[in-house]
Amino acid sequence: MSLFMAVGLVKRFGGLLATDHVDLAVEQGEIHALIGPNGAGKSTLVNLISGLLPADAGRIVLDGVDLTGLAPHQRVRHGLARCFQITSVFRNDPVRDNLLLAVQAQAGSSFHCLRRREAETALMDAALALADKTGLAEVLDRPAGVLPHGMQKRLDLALALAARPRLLLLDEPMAGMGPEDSLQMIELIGRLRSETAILLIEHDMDAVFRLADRISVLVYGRVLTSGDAAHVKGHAEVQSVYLGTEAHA
Amino acid sequence: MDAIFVFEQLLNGLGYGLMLFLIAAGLTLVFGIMDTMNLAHGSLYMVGAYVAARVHEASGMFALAVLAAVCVTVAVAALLEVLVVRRLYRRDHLVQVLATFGIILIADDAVKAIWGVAPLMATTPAALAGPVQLVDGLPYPSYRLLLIGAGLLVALGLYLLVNRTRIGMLVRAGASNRQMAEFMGVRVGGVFAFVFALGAALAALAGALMAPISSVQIGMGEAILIPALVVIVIGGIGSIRGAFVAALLVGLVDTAGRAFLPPALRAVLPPSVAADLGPALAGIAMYVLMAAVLTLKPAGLFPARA
Amino acid sequence: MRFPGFARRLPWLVLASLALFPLLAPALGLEYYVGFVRRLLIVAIAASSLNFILGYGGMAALGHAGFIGVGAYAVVALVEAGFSSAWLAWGAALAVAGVFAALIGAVSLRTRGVYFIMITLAFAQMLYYLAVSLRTYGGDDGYGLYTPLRLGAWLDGAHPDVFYWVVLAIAALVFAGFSRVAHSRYGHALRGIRDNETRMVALGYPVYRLKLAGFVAAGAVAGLAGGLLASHNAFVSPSMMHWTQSALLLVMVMLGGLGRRWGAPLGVALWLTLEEVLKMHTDYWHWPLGMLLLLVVFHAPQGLAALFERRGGQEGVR
Amino acid sequence: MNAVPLLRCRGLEAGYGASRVLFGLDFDIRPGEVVALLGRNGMGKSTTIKTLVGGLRPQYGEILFDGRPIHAARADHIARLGVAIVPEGRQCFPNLTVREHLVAFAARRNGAAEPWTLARLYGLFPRLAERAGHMGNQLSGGEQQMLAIARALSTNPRLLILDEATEGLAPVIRDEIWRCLALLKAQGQTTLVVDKYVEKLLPLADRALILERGRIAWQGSSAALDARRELWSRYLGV
Amino acid sequence: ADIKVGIALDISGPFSALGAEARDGFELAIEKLGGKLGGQPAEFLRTDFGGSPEQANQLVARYLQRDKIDFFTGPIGSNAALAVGPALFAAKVPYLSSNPGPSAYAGDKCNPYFFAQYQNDTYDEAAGKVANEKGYENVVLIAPNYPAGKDHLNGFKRLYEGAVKDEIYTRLGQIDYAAEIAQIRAAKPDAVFFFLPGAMGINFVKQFVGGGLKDVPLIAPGFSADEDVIQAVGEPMIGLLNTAHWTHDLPGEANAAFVAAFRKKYDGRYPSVYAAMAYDTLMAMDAAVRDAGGKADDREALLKALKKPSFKSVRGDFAYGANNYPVQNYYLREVGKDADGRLTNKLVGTTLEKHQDAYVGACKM
Ligand SMILES: Nc1ncnc2c1ncn2[C@@H]1O[C@H](COP(=O)(O)OP(=O)(O)OP(=O)(O)O)[C@@H](O)[C@H]1O
Ligand SMILES: Nc1ncnc2c1ncn2[C@@H]1O[C@H](COP(=O)(O)OP(=O)(O)OP(=O)(O)O)[C@@H](O)[C@H]1O
Ligand SMILES: [Mg+2]
Ligand SMILES: [Mg+2]
Repeated sequence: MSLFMAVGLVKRFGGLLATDHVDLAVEQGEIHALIGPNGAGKSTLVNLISGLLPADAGRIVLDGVDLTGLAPHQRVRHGLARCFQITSVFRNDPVRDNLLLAVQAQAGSSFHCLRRREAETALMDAALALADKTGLAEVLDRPAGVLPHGMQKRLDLALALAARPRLLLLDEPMAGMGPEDSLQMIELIGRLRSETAILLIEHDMDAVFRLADRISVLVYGRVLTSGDAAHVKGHAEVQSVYLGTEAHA
Repeated sequence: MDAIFVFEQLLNGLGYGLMLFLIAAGLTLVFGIMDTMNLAHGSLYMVGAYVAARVHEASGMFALAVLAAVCVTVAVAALLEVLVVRRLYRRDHLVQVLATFGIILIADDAVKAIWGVAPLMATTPAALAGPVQLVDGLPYPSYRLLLIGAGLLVALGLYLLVNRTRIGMLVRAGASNRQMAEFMGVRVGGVFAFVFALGAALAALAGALMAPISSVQIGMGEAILIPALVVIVIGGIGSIRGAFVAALLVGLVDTAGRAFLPPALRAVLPPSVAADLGPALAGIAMYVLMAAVLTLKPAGLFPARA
Repeated sequence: MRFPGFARRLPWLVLASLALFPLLAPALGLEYYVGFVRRLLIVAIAASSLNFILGYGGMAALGHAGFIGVGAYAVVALVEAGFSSAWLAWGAALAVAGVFAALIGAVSLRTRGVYFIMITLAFAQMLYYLAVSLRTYGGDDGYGLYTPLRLGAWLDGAHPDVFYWVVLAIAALVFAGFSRVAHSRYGHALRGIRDNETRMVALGYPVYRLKLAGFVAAGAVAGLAGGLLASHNAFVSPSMMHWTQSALLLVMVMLGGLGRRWGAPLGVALWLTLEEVLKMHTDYWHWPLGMLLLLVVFHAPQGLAALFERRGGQEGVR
Repeated sequence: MNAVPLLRCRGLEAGYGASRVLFGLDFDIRPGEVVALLGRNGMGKSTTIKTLVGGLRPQYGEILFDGRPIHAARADHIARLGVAIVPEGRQCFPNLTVREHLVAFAARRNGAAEPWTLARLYGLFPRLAERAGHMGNQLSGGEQQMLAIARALSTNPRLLILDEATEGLAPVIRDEIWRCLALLKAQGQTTLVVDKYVEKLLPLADRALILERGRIAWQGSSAALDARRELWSRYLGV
Repeated sequence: ADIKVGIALDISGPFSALGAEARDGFELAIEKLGGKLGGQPAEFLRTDFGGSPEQANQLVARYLQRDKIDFFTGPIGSNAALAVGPALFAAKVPYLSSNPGPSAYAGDKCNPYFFAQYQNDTYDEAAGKVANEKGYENVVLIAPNYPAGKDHLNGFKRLYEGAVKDEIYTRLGQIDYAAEIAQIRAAKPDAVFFFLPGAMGINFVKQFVGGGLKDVPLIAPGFSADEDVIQAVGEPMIGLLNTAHWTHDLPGEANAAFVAAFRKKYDGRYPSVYAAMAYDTLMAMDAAVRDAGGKADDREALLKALKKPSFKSVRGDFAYGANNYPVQNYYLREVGKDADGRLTNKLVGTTLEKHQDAYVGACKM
């Protein structure tokens, strides 16, 4: 059985069928890319999986546990973490506090209200470890909002990693990055393969073809085809609706 | 309870609703569209009512009184805009609450100093003083018909202005992302000043028109502020259509609560309980309605910014 | 501040001078101000609770006076039923207001922003009109507590100002408690929600429950303040839960400085003192207060506490 | 090609608060020209653009548009002179419909033979026509990007400035954008472009500027840059 | 030391109009008394408390603890009176109400230190009698939904002998009365009795007349038809019947002098009950201090003197009942125009003679 399965997911916005009975499976240790034209419903799908949007129909199963009825934060508890298409960090707080907040979410209850958090060394250690892993150790004291864009994206990823996800949802992690930062990000994501399965949305075909084990193409809310890079590149319809000249790149 | 009575109460509900809309109109514009929480809207309403009452008394001409109220209030508002409000557009709602609460305090004292604390006389224009027979056995205050007409006109005008004209689009653009609007060539400062003045004019119009059927006194602005805000919030902030529907809804629910709830309760409950419960429930009908709507639709009936 | 040691000792200094005040007051001819400071402390308790949810949690509640009123009427209900223990009454005030806050919060916290402001206002207005029409407790005329509540044991009658010290102790506890919580896991989570709620959800926080917990705590503490206020005034009336009272509380908190440790007490002290002084000298005592608000908005937008606290000493204000 | 530059920057310095980001930029954009503004992340491209359109007041230096100084002018004034921008991060208006985005700011000012009308914009991005009634915040990321481009075009600008306008767009749409820019160039549209797809941009551009830590590290014709790959790896991280 | 009088003024807040009337009455009296009480130098402390009972409480604490007052008076609202009473009584400071006469202080909570001008419901009792005399066989009653509103309607019903067709309770602070007016129209009563203080009354009367019910007579207690309301509503007030224990055209030397002085000082304006009572309150203090031998600290003597007022009241003769509430006459007034065409209340006749309130029985004093 697959690590993750979405079965028959449906989402309507008024008259618009944004997600049209989508079935999707992600295997253990796999980087699964999701591509498709703008407005095909990729971000919507991620929102449905992470629970930020309620689905109209369908089921979501992670590791044999049915997450369908659960609230977003409960899904995180079950190992489903995500990043945002638009970087979403705590802009006024230093990177350290950002990481602490993320770590704290997983470390037991957040209703503790008498012990000073500064005194909790375990939290701090976990935050520092996370910073090391994502290359943020040098900027721990800088407010997140003034970091260069690439760093912010990395912080966004670090926040998601704090949940020790089994499936990580990445919505355009390369957005707004120059070639250099993109390369670093690709490398970082590649390293994560050993820890977690990843569902990756990206319009940067370089990144997709380099990272993805399997690619699904979403068009008008439905999965058009699924397969490896060669299959997708060679698929005529994918070429015409999405890849254009990139197919030959 | 006969049909005429029910019909009359229905009409009363609609009339009250339109009255509320008239009062809320300027607030919808400034708060809903420009996203600026102006508690001092009530103060502008008060200034409008005072000026109208005074001019009407001195000149005997109601139209002149309304005109003067609008002009004076717009002038006051312009001053207010330049001195204070202009610097509030970019701040968050709470800061706007704080500053405009300060303006209320100042305005109330200023009105007290100018006109004294005693309520002012505001008479109904002679031509509209009496009732008209709508149908047989149903006299209806002709002045209220004027209010209903004004409410409808203002609703229509606002709807067209905000949703159908370019200036409406520019205001909305400027309110949601000021800098981008400026990048698109919008003189946001000017547009906002214009809209604020328009809001003030609507407040003054409402004040002047309401004066003959209500009490012109200090604090009248605060008294209408809450119902006006309730209307806007039920409708969904930023939606003229929402405010209009909500105003009618509040008017109907409130009137129905007052007219039909006490007798209905008397029919089913012991008299002593009914006598206590009926008016109490009717009194909070508006708030119950709001809580219910927001529970089901947390962003109002017609959420403008989803 | 340049003297960190001084900054650390400041709360104790303030506490000590407040504790000594009733003993010194007669000599200085300031007896009346003992009562005044007592009221100030009670209002500061309520304001601190609002500061907690608004400043740290970003929940702009415009119905806080409602909880104060619930607390006060809980005391009235117990007195009417024949109880006379102050601790019981105040405990009830805390608990009943907490229950109301749980019910109201459970509904209100589904909304955000201005909708939240307005729905909390709506509930407070319902409570207000309920109190106005409650005949048993005097309705609009209010309810007088003709015999003071008993503190029990040796406390009663030990000194005319025992009640003052009790209030001071409670205020100090509440104040220290909120400061403490602000630095705990819970306090950090609350601030995270204020700054970026969606992200907090995606991090796995039970955001709704966290907010509700804060709202209930704040409501309960406001209720406690209401209970104390009932004892202080020996009188309870619906006017204490009128919406303008909620607005005033908000104004005082913002005047002092949102989300700042000293914000609430500073704002309360300044506002009430000014009110007291201005009223003595002129009938037109509202407009200077109005001007003060404008001044703060434009020249001290972080509130007064920000002017005193050392830079960066803020506890995360947006 | 006309000798009078449409835009002229001299000694331009700008920054945020106390921190200076741009140091003495000198460059011209002549009418009809397409200029590529290149550089790694954080080198000051967006800051330059923000300063040009009046979103940031320069600390020193002057900017002339069509011979008139605009460095002290307000953003809306500059926009009405005919400068349109597709900003970083799209910045669509959440409370305007797609259609309203395209008619609210529309103007005809560059005297082009074939001005951008609503119909033509919908022709360029059929997706927007399908979503005409949606609010700005009810669009997918890519749709918002299309809308931002179309919105800028709707003003028929004399100078069009694109900051990462192909960001988040599907490859086919990116191709479409490049085709469209080429078309515009053929019609004489003056354009300043920031984009990370340098290979696609250079064939289109007449000239290129490379920013390095807020200074112009290199400028010259795009053909010259195309030939000097060492500049690419040194300044662009490619 | 000077005799100190603490006056709580309602200059802002919900009762500001009435508070201003009372202030004018106080000022006139202070002027008349030359700043003295019973010939002794006196200090009159005046502070606005904004109509809030909590603030009144504060103010009284300050008057008692800091200023150590000898007399207290001033607030307009019953709620303020009830809020400040206990502290004053405990401090043995006579509280001469210049307006409210709450039933609690008339009955089981009566206190030797409290002196009233009238009991709240006596106006309504008089109005009920008027309705009988006018031959109204059925009436509709309307009041705001709070206990005081109910008290007033009960007061009316106490002496009224006809049928009550409907009792309508409205929201406190209501603006629109169309629904209630429709109900009244449907009920077709002989008359309508309303107790709607302040803005509510103004709104109601304006809308009532505008709604075509001009021919249905309105009866009200004097509070709902005093100068403030008359001047705010204007013509629609004409013919409105109301009851009070004083009117400005009540015969009597003291009253004539007061009204003349008041009109002279305040550009021709007629005094309202609130102004008259405020004036009378200070006159009562003046007489009491004189009768007590020029001293205010002998509270026993002072109370005795207060209880047997020796001054000429503007309302004519009266005496205090066992509960310190007056036994006095109540008059019917009708709104009309005076010789100069100014709208005002005119005395019609005496409705109740030497009337005592209904609560005195519960007072054990
Ligand atoms: N609002 C701001 N306040 C302070 N510093 C800023 C701000 N915006 C940008 N900066 C800083 O200015 C420098 C230049 O940023 P700019 O956005 O102009 O770079 P860019 O070349 O457009 O990079 P990118 O490719 O990431 O968009 C960066 O170091 C950045 O951190
Ligand atoms: N809140 C909403 N209300 C109405 N329609 C919406 C809403 N959110 C998204 N849509 C529509 O649903 C469709 C799918 O949007 P989605 O954001 O999932 O696309 P996407 O595949 O992520 O595209 P992109 O690659 O451009 O980001 C779009 O056509 C969009 O207009
Ligand atoms: Mg997307
Ligand atoms: Mg940039």
